[in-house]
Amino acid sequence: MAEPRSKVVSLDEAGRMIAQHKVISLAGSHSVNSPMALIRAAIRNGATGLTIIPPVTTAIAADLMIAAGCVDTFYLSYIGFETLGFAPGFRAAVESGKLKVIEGDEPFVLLGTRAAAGGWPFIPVPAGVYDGTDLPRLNPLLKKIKDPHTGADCYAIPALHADCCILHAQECDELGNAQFWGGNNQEPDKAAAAKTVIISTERIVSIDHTRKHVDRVTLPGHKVAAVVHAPYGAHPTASPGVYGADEPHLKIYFDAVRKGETKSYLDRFVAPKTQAEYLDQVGLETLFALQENA
Amino acid sequence: MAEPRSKVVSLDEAGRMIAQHKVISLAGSHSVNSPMALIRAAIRNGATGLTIIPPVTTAIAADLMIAAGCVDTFYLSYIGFETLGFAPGFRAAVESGKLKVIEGDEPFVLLGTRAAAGGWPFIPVPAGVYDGTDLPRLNPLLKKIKDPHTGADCYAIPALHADCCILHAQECDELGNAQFWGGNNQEPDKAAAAKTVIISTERIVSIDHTRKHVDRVTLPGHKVAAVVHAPYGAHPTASPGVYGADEPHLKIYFDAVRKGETKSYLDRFVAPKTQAEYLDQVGLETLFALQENA
Amino acid sequence: MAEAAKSASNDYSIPELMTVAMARVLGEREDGKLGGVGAAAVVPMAAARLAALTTAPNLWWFCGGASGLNPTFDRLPKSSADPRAALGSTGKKNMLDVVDMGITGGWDWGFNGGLQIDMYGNINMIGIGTYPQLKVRGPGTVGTIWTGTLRRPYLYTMHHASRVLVEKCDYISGPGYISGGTSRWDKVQNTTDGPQLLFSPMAILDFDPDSKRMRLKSVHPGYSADDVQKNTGFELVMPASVPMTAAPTAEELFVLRRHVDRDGVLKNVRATIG
Amino acid sequence: MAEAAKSASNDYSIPELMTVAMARVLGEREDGKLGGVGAAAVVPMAAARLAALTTAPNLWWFCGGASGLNPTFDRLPKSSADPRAALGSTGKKNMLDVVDMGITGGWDWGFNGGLQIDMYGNINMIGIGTYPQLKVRGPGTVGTIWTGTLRRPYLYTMHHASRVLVEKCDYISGPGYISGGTSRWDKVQNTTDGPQLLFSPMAILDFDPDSKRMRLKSVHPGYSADDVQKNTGFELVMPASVPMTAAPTAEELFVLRRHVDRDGVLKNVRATIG
Repeated sequence: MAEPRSKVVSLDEAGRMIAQHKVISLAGSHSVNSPMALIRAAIRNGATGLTIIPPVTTAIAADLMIAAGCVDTFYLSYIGFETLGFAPGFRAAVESGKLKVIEGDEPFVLLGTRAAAGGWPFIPVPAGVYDGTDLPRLNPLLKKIKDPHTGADCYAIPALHADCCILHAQECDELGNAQFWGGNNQEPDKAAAAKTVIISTERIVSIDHTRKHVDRVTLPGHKVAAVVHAPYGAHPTASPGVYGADEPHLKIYFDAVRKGETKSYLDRFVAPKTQAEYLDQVGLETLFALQENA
Repeated sequence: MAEPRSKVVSLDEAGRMIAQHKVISLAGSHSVNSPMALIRAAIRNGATGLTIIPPVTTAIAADLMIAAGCVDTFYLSYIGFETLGFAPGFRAAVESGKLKVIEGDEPFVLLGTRAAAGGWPFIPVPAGVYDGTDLPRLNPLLKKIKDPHTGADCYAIPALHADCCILHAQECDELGNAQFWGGNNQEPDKAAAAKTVIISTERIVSIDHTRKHVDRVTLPGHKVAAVVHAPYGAHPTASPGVYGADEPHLKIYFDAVRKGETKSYLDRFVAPKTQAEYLDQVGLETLFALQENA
Repeated sequence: MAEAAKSASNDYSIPELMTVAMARVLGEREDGKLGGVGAAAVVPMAAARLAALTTAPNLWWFCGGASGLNPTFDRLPKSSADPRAALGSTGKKNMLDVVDMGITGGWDWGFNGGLQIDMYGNINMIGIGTYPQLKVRGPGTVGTIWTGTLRRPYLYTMHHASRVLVEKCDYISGPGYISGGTSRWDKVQNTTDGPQLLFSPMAILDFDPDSKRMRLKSVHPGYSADDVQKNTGFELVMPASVPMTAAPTAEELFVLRRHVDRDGVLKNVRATIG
Repeated sequence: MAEAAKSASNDYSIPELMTVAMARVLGEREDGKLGGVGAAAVVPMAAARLAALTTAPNLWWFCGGASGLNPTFDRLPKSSADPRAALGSTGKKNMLDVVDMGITGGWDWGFNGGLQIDMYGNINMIGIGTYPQLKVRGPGTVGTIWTGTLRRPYLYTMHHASRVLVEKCDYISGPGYISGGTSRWDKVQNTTDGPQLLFSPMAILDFDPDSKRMRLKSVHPGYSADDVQKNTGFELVMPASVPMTAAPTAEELFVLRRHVDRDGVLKNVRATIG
């Protein structure tokens, strides 16, 4: 009797897979649970000309790809470093005219993803949600239509499909059945809205472990193309229940990009080919200390 | 320091509240987790002229209300007693012209509920989903429109709003924070699509218990108007993890209604004013035995 | 009129034979693919579980109602909505996920039945007679619409009779080949293949590649091609020779009764002829 | 140019004062109601937690980012997205729930800030300058649009300066009173009330009932009405007399520092003037 096929691949192989796609989506929130190891692997493997569909709030995950010059088009809801300030890579790229921004927001990005996940061409929202703001003027994808049942005006938010969705899980088995701890559950729709899904995980668990903890399985693996074992794979963002965000590291990134020294950051932290080499750069003592803030 | 206000009311009071509404929605599936105690209380309190928005599959929950003469209009996806056969109350009411049926199906009822939950006037689905079937012809609420972004044909499924949603929980605290075990998670959208929510529960738990098991809380209580303590409140349907469906009882119901003896069933099982009196009618030995099939 | 379908052997019941036949097809065609069974679908549910244990170790299967993916029960519940049908799952799908996958074409395979099934594999769950005051009010179409969007729909019925297998459905709630030939693809999503097979208590049927009319593929032991035609409400496409459906092997029955259906539920599922 | 906002007393910091002021308002106006704070919102997050412990025991509050309802942390995280911000919650809301409630008008109250806030309480998170190559590219509008749909929006800023409090926003991403008077209700859902108050490091402001122009309501200890006007980019409506914002009581500070912010995060939150 044949055993189920494993989907586990190396980080480098996953980076090659991601770099072959053009429209990339990701989940996580702010500085929590971003698929940073996968992002670094994609940059190393020459990802270029990307369109990024981020979660409704993002920070270094998208900003690093922008600062590294991989991104042409960005679906914006919110990008920022909270107390540190504005996202430096994003801001420089927009202000110098290098990045095309789709002026979205929380409902635009979230419902566009939901529409794609559902196979719906768009989602209509009452006109009163957007009238009174400049968003319809700045975002031509918000089209005014009429509700065929009542005649009322509404705006159609189009489906936002991705080629490849990249996610970081706390636990995942070799078939791609994944658990995301914490956060606000954008992962399932992001995965459903993409043609293929690639997951990095703190821990690869047995299928029996998945069955035992099925109530915590966020995403069944049938659509997952690859699983990568990447301990600390969300670093420098937080991995809920495993480690907290590395605020000093975020500041190192922030300062480097703001001062135009992106290359030195990339050389030091993105160039290492394996997750182990990256973690050596960060330092194990630092990493272990972050566990106290999980 | 004031304590949070309890929402716990008697079963009879909940029945009066439900009977004041016209459009009632409910969740559960087939013969699992139907809010039967609340339904019996609503019938006793003179609920009449109701429109019912059921889950995508239902059995005795909707059929009893129809057989008791409470229902004018029914949003249909599926109603049946699986191995026993067609729903006898529903079938008789339709075949005699007494019940108006909106010829829906799984996507119509589920997405109509999702649209109402989201505040969206409708959800568009690609025309290819319904073309080739008789549903658009039989259901005028499925309106053909064009996707404003691509010009493609689609059908608009209108939002299905309810006045009152009734649900049966396995655990719920006095603020209405509820856990539904098992099933396919139609409860949150049903609740969000209704103006008010009434919950019966196997067990009323402390708020500390809710905090401890927050990962299992399906529905936060902020929209819940009333909580009723109703042990075996899903009987004769199953309460996942607590007891199985009472198949012999379902057959008693099925046979009674099919033979035109609905009144004798109502007198015996719906007339008892308290849940304790109802459970006496059923018999504690029967009830305890059902725990083995949970 | 209707009588219980009789097995040709004391070794197995007709629902057991159907289960094994379905499981073999899942192994041949669907290993590694994702599909599901609806509610009130005890035979396909048993077949998917058996296939996962034997012929299709990479099968992804969804047990509707209870909502588990790849459950590992060994006591077959009578209904897939029974919470015990989700035992040992590797995940679950909410109802919204199910509908999403229906609309996006995410399901590779699935089983559907109907009040009526016609010669082109169309399904009717709406009713019989003139709408709205139907002579026979069907239970509602629930997810039968997905025969139009899932890639390879499989049909089944537990009642092989002329009133079920009709020339033309009174209403279509699940599209098969519509009016035959290429007519399906004028209407439904053209990435899908249309009904593959029909499993009944008497036979396995498929569809003629060009006309898309229903064709006899194999007859279960104890019945003849003529028996099948007599209990079918339209003329079947008849191959020159019709083989017998292979009876379940001892090994298949062993796994089925030890690891899928320890309580013998499939011995008592109602299957009728006529 | 910008300098740290200075507390008039060594007993409390300006962010602590703002927290207490917000918590009092939640107690007076929102007990029993449902609302939320976004991410990057440490002061409103502390205020909601403090209110739930003191003035508003029936408050329902959502901690955005971490997604917990009614969390019971006692070590205030620096970000509401920090998973520890969900500690001891009674439930959670997925991002889709949040958007659903935004569109349906399910939120009673909420806090929002902006890159610019104008004299009619409109918010700009888009940027400053000519689109698309903005002089200052804002972080994006995220959920500021909900100031149009939630019933009672509260505004806050940690930077009281003429560049933040502007006569007219370069772009509107969150609608306040639009161009004043009744103009809001020509555009947005008419079941909502528009911005209630603005909390800043210098003052609490409200809106004139008719013109809907921003009005000074109280000045924090250590600052004068004139100081506030000098650091505001438009002419404020000035009542005949402007009271002092009541300083936090010893009891409020005790609960805040023992049960909300044991690590003293609010002592180091950046609040600036000018």
